[in-house]
Amino acid sequence: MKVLRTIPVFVLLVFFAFPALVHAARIGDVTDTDWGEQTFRFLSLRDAAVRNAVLGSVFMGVSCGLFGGYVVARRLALFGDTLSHAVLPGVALGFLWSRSKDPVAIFIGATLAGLLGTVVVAWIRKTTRVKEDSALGLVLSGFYAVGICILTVIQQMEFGNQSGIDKFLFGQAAALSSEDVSLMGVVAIGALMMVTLFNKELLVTSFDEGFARSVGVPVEFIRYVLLVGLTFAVVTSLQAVGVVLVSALLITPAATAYLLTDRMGTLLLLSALFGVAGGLLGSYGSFLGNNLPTGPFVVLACTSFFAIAFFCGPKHGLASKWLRRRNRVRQVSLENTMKAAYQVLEAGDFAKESVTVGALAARRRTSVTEARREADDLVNAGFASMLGSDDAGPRYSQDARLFLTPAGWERACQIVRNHRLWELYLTNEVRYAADHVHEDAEKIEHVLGETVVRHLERILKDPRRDPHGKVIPSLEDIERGSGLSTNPASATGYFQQN
Amino acid sequence: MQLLGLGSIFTILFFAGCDAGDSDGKLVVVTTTTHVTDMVKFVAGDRLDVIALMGPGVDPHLYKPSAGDAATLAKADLIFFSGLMLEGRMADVFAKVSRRGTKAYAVTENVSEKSLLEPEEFEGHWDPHVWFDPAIWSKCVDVVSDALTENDPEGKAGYTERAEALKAEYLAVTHWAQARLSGLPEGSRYLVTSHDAFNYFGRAFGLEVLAVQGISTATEAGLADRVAMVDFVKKHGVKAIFVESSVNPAIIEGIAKEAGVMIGGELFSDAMGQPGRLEKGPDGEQYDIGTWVGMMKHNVNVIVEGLK
Amino acid sequence: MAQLPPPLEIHDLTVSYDRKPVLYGVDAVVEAGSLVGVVGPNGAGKSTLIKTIMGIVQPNGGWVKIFGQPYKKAVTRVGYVPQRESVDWDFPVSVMDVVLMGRYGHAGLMRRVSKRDRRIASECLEKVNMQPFSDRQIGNLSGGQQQRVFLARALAQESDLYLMDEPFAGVDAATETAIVELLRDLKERGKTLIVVHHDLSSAREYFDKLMLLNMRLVAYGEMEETFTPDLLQKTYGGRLTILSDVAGQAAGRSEFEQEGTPKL
Amino acid sequence: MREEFFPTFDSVSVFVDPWLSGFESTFQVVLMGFFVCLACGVIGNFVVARRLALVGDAISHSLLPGIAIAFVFTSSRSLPAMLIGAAVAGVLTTVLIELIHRKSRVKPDAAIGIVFTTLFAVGVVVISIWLDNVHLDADCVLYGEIGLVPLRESFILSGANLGPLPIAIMGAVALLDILLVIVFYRVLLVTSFDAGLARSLGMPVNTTHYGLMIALALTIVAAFEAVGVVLVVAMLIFPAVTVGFFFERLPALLFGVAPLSLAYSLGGFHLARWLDCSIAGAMVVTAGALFVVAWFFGPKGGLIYRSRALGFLFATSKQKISPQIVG
Repeated sequence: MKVLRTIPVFVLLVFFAFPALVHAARIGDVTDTDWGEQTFRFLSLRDAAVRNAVLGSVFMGVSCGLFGGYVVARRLALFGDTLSHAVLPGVALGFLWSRSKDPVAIFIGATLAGLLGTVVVAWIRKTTRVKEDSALGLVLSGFYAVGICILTVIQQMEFGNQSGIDKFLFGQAAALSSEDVSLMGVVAIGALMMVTLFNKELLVTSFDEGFARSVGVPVEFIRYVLLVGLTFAVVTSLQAVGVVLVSALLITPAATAYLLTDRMGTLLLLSALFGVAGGLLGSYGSFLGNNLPTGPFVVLACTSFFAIAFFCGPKHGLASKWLRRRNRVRQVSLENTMKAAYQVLEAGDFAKESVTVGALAARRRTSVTEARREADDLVNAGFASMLGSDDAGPRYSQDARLFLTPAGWERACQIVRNHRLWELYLTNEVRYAADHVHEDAEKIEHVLGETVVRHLERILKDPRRDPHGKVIPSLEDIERGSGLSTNPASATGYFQQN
Repeated sequence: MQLLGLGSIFTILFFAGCDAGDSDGKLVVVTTTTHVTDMVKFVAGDRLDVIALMGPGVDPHLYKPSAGDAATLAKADLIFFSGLMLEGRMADVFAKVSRRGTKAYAVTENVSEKSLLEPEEFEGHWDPHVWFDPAIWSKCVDVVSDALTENDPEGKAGYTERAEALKAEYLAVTHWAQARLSGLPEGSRYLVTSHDAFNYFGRAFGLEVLAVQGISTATEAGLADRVAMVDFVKKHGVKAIFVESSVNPAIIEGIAKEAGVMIGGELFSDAMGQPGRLEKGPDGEQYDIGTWVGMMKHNVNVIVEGLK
Repeated sequence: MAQLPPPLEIHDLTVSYDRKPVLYGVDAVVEAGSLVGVVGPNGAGKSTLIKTIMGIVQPNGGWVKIFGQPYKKAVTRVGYVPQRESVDWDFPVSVMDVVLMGRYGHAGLMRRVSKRDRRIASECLEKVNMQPFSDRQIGNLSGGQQQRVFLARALAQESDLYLMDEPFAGVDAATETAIVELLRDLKERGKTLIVVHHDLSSAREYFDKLMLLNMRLVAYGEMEETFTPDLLQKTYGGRLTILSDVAGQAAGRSEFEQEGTPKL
Repeated sequence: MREEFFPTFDSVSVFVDPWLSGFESTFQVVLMGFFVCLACGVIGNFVVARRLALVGDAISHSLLPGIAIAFVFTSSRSLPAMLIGAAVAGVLTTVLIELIHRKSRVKPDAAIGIVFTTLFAVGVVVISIWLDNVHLDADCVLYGEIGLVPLRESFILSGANLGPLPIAIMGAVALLDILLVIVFYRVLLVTSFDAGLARSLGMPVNTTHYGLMIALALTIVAAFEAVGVVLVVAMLIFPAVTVGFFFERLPALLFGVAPLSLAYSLGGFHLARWLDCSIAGAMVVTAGALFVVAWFFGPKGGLIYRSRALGFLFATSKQKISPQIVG
């Protein structure tokens, strides 16, 4: 279970982060911080940096969350990562053109390179059978290599100020300025507008392009609206918060939402929500102590949401799936025990109303201990009561007597009925050989619903006996048990067939 | 040719042991960072050709050799590099260089460990930005002149003479800088920058150095650190803070804005400026920012002008 | 009196991928109210024909007209049922969402889906017996159910001409019967249906007309005229040895689909 | 100092000189390039088929916590420690990716994104908190550089100097990858293209998946150490995709990688000599150029072959109907 490691690491970090280690000159090493004080200060929004981080989280959460929904559904999840590499030649050329680290020239260069990369991805996808991820990879590594070549040329040229240009474009979350935040606000509004205006078109083109075309949706136009919007969102976020945070905000919240919902609308909403929450939680976390990098904390906050959904999501979560499976197994085992009890009773022509655990064990072909355990399970589930020793050892259990409660009797009858009806159906209607139908019925008896059973009854014209000549318990048989007292010591023979 | 009949791949691999070598017999000397280049060029004088791998403004962390650089290295006789892992993997390669005929020297190899700064938790991982401490940097000159002498005994007199001259010049700059910086009021001797390259500088000239980020370029600043820095700047009445040539200035700009102080200017940290470009100091003196001396003067002037 | 233009008119249509011709000189006019099965061996260009009609694939020569107009102009009059494998079934949409997509052509761009659209969509689901599943995510359906959803979507388009790409592929017997009933019903209401079909043995029962395709149009016409050993032999070439048997009796399984060139 | 961006092209100095006046180092660089392209290309075929094309880039980010934690344990930046840390992190990355996309409905590309951003964030946090006074990042402690290969330590076998050690290691890795592919050819083929069928044939699908991913991670880390990121990330994708324009069957795809690797390596080297730029970068640019050539002229799905008219500009993605590799 290596996947578990990410969570403990995160938890560990949160725990061990706070005793600040001491060394010289980093600001975080020479100041003391206190949880409570910092929390209050964060919530008071007194510092411009905190205000920027909070607003930035909200805006980026919204825009990346919305774009992320489509990006993840369209298998373009690594688009952010791709663009962050593909802008490098643009950055280098912007520097060459302005001959200085002029932010405007570099930003323009980066945007143009990003757009070109986007167009090339779309082109490769359109004209070849290369898959999305490979197309992204081609652009990522190809463009990046061009950038590296230009940089190695630049480093030989006489500028004297080219150091750090490959990192120059990339900001970090803690360095957000109010200009960055307003730019992010614009992008977030753009994303919201895009989603509301082209909601239907984006949905249908993402799901089924051929069909979209057939109903006259301008597929190409929609594709470029999405990709160009995305490019702009990624490049602006890149220069504000850096590569990894952009990739993470684009993917992780949307993937988390994808685990929780089956509807696109809900997915977009949840994704934006998780993005915002991750941003806020991460910023807050990194504000609590010294030397806690903000961007990575936001990433980890988003991942922890994902991990929770991955394990505990109600529908697709690992733990939920496991629980459901376990319940299922338990239920089948209970039903099999009840069926065995019924069959023992039936073998005795319903002369007795109780079953010994020994007989049950013989019927189920298990050990007495095992049968006793199963019988106890039945008792605990309220389907039976037991008369006999409390000692669960085999010697005492052998003769312990098990009485089905009315609920247990009803369920047992239903299961046997399902089983025999299905056998009859397979032999009469599907023309299976009578000796081949048992296996199949063993499985299906547990899952046949009310409607299917009614349907089978109609097809088979309310049969009384199964292919092996055994009586199929009817509704009356079920009712026979319902008026009973649960006192195991009372009358005898009331299950007797007439 | 040193070939034995081993696998055919390996046969081809080493088919060539016989490089033509340089015909004129002059030693080929290759240097890495701008600081080392400046030093080696001065000591070597006209006697040797010195080829620099990293041009002005090239950050040693991010330098990538071009095909030409690779060819230069392949025929190098002597390689001078900064050492202390400043050049990352490349320093590692140089330290183990095993090709026949190539010798590599870290200029910092004889610096005593005691004079180096190291983090408390991790011994032996010294701060590599030693050129900001003139005392240490002077010792490095000896490494260069000794190495040159060893490989070119005939030039010994010249090397020793120029090395002494260089050290004298370093000393002069040190005195000048101390005088300049001592003019700063006691309470305002804080050097606030984005990353942690100025520890030696602070130690040598009595400034308290504070950075938002650590030495490693992989770190990121935190929100709390940024706010704490703003508080610090306000509390101590720091007049100016400084950006560095090789780090994105956004965070320092943000802090300056919030704390209401000015950006004192751009400091040279891991690389120097373009050789031959002259800058005029506030006292009217002209210096070449492509040399160590000019770089120091630039930094000192920027700091003093900002903080006074 | 000017005659109404036919629902589908194909003239000298030629399409090629990678320089390999896939369709060559196909000429056909489909009259209103026809229920046409398109059959032919694998790689004969059946799907390509549908895609070319819809303008997804550009022809190298020839033209297609729908109700006398190019496809773009007649978009709302055409309903399309793509192959089931063509979409990502994990996509986060419900059955209802998919059927509502059929209304997009009518709703017009930028307009919201109306109550009426919803009602129509839910009626269409009713027709294919999928109403109880309308909130399910589409991945949680069986193959037959998925195909029914696609049919409901096509119904919701309220078109006059339907193009269906292998609607019977991988569906259960019940769905197959339901689809056939639906096709008949649509035909009764004067719609035109063109259905790509892979099983020659059932083609005879399901359709009124047959389009025999193998790169070229071998034959097109009423079932009696086209379902002949001669023409089938021509369509399937030498691949089918027991051809006369198949032509003779419509029942039984044909195995020739296993053979043939890789599907394009 | 350099003034012009494109130096004048002189065929003698670009093509002849490197082989005459520096044969040994030229040969070693080209051979190293060839080995890296070959190792990555062979394994890249499966990576591309499994829609994990960007796994190389993912690992380049996600090995940061590996080297950070290795440093915490060993207090050393020595190569073996860093390599072990990186290899562990690389394997962890690929295993987590497999786990997430198999155990949930999250697609492989999103799984890659989640895993690498998370691991990278963990790395940055570890370094920021504990190691911020040590100069530690993958660029400075792990990534090699192809141009420096001739200067690397020698591989000495029974007294004979067999040239730089990294070349020998990379050659061995390439050989090992090829051997693995040959030995497990059938299993890899079936599990990559039809996991359901593989399972029904009783093939160890899970083991194969994880085994392939581990081999992939180790190859990538070894190649990072030898030549750095740029070349490795690209070579996992370019050869496989480019060959796909010429062949459609897996054996042909695998064989096609070798000549391409040679072309990339030689072409890139000389391009770098001409432009005097990064050798690894130039090799990738060569690969990009060859990809564009294949894109236009490749007999299988190239634009020219696709349609005689210029219909390709209007054609759609629905056209790519045949599977990438017909198994």
